[in-house]
Amino acid sequence: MSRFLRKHAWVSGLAALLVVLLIVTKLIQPSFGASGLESIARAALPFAFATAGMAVVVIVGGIDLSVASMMAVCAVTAAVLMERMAGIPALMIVLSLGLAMGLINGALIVLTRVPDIVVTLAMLFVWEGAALLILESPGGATADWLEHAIRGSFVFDGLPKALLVIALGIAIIWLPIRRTKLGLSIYATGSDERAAFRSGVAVGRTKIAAYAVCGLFCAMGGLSLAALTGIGEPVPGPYLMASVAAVVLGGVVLGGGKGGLLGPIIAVFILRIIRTILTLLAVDPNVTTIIEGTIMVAVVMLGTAASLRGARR
Amino acid sequence: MSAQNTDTPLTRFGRYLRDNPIIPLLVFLFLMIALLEVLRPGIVMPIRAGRDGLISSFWVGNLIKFAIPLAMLAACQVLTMLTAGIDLSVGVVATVSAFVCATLSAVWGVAPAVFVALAAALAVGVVNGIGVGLVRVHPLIMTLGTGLIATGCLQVYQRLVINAGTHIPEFLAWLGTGRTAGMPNGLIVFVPFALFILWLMRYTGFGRLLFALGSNEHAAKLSGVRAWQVYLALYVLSSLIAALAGLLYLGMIRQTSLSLANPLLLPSVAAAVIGGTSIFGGRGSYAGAIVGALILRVLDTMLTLLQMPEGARTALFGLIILAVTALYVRITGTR
Amino acid sequence: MTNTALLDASGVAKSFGAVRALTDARLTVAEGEIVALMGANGAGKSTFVKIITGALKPDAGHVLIRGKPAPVGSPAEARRSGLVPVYQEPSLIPDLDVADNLRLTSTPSDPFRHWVSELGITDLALSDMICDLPLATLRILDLARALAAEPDVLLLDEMTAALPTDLVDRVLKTVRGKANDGMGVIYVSHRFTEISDLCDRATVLRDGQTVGDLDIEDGVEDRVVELMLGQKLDLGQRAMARTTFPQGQTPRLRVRTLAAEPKFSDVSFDLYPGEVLGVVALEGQGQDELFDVLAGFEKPSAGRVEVDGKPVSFTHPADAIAAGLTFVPGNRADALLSQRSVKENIALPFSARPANWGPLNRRHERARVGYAIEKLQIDTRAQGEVQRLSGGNQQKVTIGRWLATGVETLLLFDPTRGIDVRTKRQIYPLVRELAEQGAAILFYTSELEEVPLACDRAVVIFNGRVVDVIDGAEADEQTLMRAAYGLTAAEGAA
Amino acid sequence: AGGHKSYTIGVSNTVQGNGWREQMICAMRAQALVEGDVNNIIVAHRNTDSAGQLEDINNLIEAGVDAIVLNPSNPDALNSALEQAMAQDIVVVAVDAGVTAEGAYILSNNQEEYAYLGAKWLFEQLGGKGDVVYMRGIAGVSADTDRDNGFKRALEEFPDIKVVHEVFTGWQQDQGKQQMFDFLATGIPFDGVWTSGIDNVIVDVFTESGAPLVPIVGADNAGFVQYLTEVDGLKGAAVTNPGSVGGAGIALAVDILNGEAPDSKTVLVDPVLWENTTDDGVATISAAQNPNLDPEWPVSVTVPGWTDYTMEQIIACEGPGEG
Ligand SMILES: Nc1ncnc2c1ncn2[C@@H]1O[C@H](COP(=O)(O)OP(=O)(O)OP(=O)(O)O)[C@@H](O)[C@H]1O
Ligand SMILES: Nc1ncnc2c1ncn2[C@@H]1O[C@H](COP(=O)(O)OP(=O)(O)OP(=O)(O)O)[C@@H](O)[C@H]1O
Ligand SMILES: [Mg+2]
Ligand SMILES: [Mg+2]
Repeated sequence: MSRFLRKHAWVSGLAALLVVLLIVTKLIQPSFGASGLESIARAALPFAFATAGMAVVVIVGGIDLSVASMMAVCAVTAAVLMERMAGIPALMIVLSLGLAMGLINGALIVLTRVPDIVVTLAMLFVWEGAALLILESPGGATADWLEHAIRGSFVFDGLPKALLVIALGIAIIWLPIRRTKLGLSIYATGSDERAAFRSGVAVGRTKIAAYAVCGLFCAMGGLSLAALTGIGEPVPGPYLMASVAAVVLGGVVLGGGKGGLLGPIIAVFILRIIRTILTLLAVDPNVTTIIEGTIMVAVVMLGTAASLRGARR
Repeated sequence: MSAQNTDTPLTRFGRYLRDNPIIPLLVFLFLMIALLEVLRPGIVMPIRAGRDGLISSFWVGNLIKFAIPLAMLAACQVLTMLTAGIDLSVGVVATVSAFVCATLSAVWGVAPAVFVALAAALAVGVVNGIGVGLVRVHPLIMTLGTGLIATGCLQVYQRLVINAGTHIPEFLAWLGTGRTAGMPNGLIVFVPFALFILWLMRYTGFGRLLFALGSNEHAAKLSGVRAWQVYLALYVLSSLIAALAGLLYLGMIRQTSLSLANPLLLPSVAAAVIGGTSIFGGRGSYAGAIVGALILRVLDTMLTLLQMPEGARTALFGLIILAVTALYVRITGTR
Repeated sequence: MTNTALLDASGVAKSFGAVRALTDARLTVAEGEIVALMGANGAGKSTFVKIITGALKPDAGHVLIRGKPAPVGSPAEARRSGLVPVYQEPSLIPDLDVADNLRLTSTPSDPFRHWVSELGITDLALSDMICDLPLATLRILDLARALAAEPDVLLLDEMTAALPTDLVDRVLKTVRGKANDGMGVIYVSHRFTEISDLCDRATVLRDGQTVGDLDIEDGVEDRVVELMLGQKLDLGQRAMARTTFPQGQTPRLRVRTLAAEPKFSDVSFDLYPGEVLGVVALEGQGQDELFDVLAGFEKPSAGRVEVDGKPVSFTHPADAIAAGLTFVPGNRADALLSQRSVKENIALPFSARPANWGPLNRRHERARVGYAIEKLQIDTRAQGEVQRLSGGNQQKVTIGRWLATGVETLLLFDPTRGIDVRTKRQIYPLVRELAEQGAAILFYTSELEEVPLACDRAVVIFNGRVVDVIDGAEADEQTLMRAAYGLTAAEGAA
Repeated sequence: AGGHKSYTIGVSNTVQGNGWREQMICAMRAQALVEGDVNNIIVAHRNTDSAGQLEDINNLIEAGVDAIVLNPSNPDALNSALEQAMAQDIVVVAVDAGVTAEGAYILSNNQEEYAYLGAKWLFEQLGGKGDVVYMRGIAGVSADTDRDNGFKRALEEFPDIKVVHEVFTGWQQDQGKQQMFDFLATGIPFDGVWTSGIDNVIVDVFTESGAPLVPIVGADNAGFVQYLTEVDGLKGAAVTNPGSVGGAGIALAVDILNGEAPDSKTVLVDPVLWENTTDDGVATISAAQNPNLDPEWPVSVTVPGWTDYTMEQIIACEGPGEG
């Protein structure tokens, strides 16, 4: 048990923080309940998928600056397609599009040997441009069932469908990978690329796969944007910096090899709920920016300090 | 030992390029300028320009003028990246210093305004340095956080000075918009600045330590380096450079805005990495970053002048950046 | 033994830019044969091993397995062809636990566990994270993993360099046993004792070329060294001139009841200027932590350290350096700026303090660095980046740094790890020379036979305590070995 | 009417750090302060997309506001949250741009008209014939699309006008300035410039490079309006696009809460054009000018007939329950 806690200290700490924040919210606004949870879960939807994608590439030792742009491409594609054809095939097309974009990112990184950050910085513009070419201005429409899939609660109040979508989406993709050799290779490559190569890992293919998974998550993020707004917007939202922040907050080490997806997802919820609290408190929005920045830095500072003390082995 | 003279001239040339990575970058730059001249004859050398005769705006001068603030912010990225860090607060710091300077100049006069602008930057730098050096927060998060905090502070501050008016100090306007012999006056600041950075990186103990920390912090510690001192100095320096760039930019644009220099952030990172600086630390070149900044600016011009849908323009921008770096990596064999 | 060559590599060439690491390397191994691959630092041994096992692509050459061309395009392919290496650096993934590292290479865990305990590691759990394990254990795990893969040919690159004596014996015994079962072994090492104990044949590389192939028999050492170096070398200067110490003198370093629980609990000794004090200990007796404490990396939990009679306490290695204590760590990866030049690596301490952040004194730097390079004969062909030097030359750079800076008290932790004979023979006199110039030197080595060559006295650490102090004159290997195993202590107690 | 009610009003806005939006927010606060019935204003004001605005609106609903005044990022994207708000009897007023949610009130600047008015003036100024530069805002953003429609409408009426350069400034001063320098450098001649609000830096480009000035259309930003009176040889027009429409939105929301809802759900505030080529025009501009104002702020700080605050109050930028 203590071993478990030590190994998962960071994630457990985050989960505890989340619970505390939920209680604080309830104290500030006694009427906060199922609908509040539901709206937080819905708000977290695109962030969660962007963060999951980012986390996977950070674990493999890279970074993907093009997540927000890929989400925009997928959102507009979904909106354009669903206006014209049945929802399910459109959904499939969007998911494969995300996968394909991720594959392209990964392949370019491996083939050109240009560092990840440069390739994805360039692809940020390429995908952003692609989104504008697909849809010049906001428009299109999404299937109704897609909107309903993320609205309301599942079975009982207090279990938002959006939360379920996040859990399922990530579990279906990540858990199988995590269990196979690919997952192991992803961690190995991120931890020490040379040692991984010498252990027989196909380093290049592993990286490409990780970026493809990231693309797939971005497709889900784009779909959730389309589902939330009912249209497609070709301008990338603020998901890049937010996902990097959540990934680091969630205990995934930039540089690779460490961490999982649970921590970052909890971090996403923490960041969302902080915004809710600040709105409920009617804090001046300029001050809100200051507080958000401070909290982000403070949490990481505290965590770093705590883990430094813990690491005195 | 092993014979060197059996190499073919081609491999020797390849090695020469690898040891002087700035050369292929310069070649790219000139190729792009040549392409621009082909696309828009007369733009580079204004032999005939305008319906009303010769326009004094000399394109090369403008190119350099707009590249200067970008190249200065790229210096922040190069220096921090040497230590495997990054400074994402520079755009905001530049904006803050410009905004504070312009608004306070109208109230208190120029000298105090410049002083306060630099002090604000100093504060951000100290916080960054403490966070990264002492508390060991990842620089990306730390500077992202302080950038957010500084933005919030700027917003709060601007509510206090809505009716204060603005004043752009004359010497900044002169530096930012004036020309001497066709070249922008900003070079008067920039040339010494660039020489200082190049000298700092190559010929000082501090520069050595930046490379050392980025290569292997443990080894530096072993040699008696107290890393936090270096980080503190580094992030303070980075913020001060950003503030300086912000002041220059204020003189150039002659207009305050709450997001004046923020759009320069991503390009400053791009300029540094195009110039051959590794975000993983231990390798970097400021000369490369300067050429990187020029390349980005030429690219801007090229795309502005091409008539095509905005989407295609944006996508092309990304593709060209990728192609340039990929070719560069191929030629020099570095990454 | 049959005559089928299990592995036959020939004509192998490889250049890194201007550096020609291999020009014409050859090697054969038959079933059940143990072949030593020998050569001076930088001769190309590791490069050859990497090429055979697919970690590097050769510019030219063939690898035949049982007479047929073998696919060895990548480490995974080589593994499938029956070639399993243990590289000089641990090739385990630091952020995964042991079990996951096994899964990654599809290594069955039962034979792995068998080999781990056979090799003398008893306290290993499969859930241990690799990054928490000491270097010596990692070497053993690497070997156990390779053995569990049931290779046809096992390639060991300086496998024993970082191992303490007791583990080395286990390794040699195990490898011999496997060879008797028919496995072919390629064994890279700089230690002649191991090679004459273990190997059947030696293939010698010089400047990237195979220059000889000799059967191991009495007196072959001289011949090998001659081939390796292309010249004769005077071996076996055993006894050194010894200085005697004025008893009343203040010790440079006085350590009293020093402890860093739970690693070591009671260490006391005096180190005088002009003295080389050996530290004799088996793996994991607390010597790593002792050096860390003295170098300012860790805080002691109890005890006292005095430098020149004044009590000191360190919060950072910089404090230790200010007090004149400089440290060469055992793991060279910890000490090197791998992407930077030899010069920058050696000159690093010059700019450590803020007072020296200004302009470099380049003349002074060039002189000092040049002095260190020359003293240690560092092969600087690939000096642009230290990571391109061969392992032995990298090791020399870590020592050269303090040679250039000047030393008062030098803490040397296994400085001859992976260094070839010639350089070793240069390092002992160098250490003595430094001592004669007034330096005080604390010298831990994993090779016991080095102790009498370099040290005036030796403290023996067992189970975290100093159990004995042995005078250099009486320190033959036998005595040292018994002491290291705690035998003298037991006798003393009895 | 009532006078002793106590409303809480929520505000949602998705662009931060732009003078126009800052003025809008200040106008909202000032108007809320002078409305006696409002005792609290919650402002959600940040840079985000439609999904982020949905989050903010949902948070405002959670906070139990009586009315939501928003500057929508997109007319169609917010329906889910807005419908939920109206289902809970929260009054919804969209300012600056419209929303399509059934039952929401819209009080917006007419962006299409804004572009049409300025473009028409420019083309007339050129005598119906010539080459112009068209400097837009951000690609893919609703306001830019609306303005483009207006510009195109004017263009159709003047077949001899040709657009020689079309570019997106991203509503960034520095970007616009660099682009104009580039246009001058190409040597391709043009006779007029239409800008989407990045205006005074364009004038600077001409004066700094010594190029002869051409007619320029901008917005009523303090800096540009000042240039219209000061810069020698500058012929230009400012089209009003008051950020204070936000204040009007608050006033409308309070009226509705007090049971004084207007008949029509949509109120369009039509822009006015101030030009400096006639004496009347110069007089209007001089009256409107305010050199002390932040140069990015529109000079039209009030919307006559709607807002009640004073200049001091909007500049103080403080709402009830704040500060
Ligand atoms: N990546 C590289 N780039 C450049 N030079 C290299 C590289 N790797 C090895 N070399 C050079 O190749 C030569 C042979 O190196 P190698 O590591 O094979 O030597 P070695 O025989 O293993 O030496 P040691 O006994 O010191 O381990 C050395 O001169 C080394 O500097
Ligand atoms: N997969 C790889 N791709 C590119 N370069 C590699 C690869 N593997 C090893 N190298 C390079 O080969 C060089 C030598 O490798 P390594 O660090 O293993 O030294 P080594 O020669 O084995 O050391 P030693 O001499 O101690 O045995 C290094 O510069 C390393 O960067
Ligand atoms: Mg070797
Ligand atoms: Mg080697």
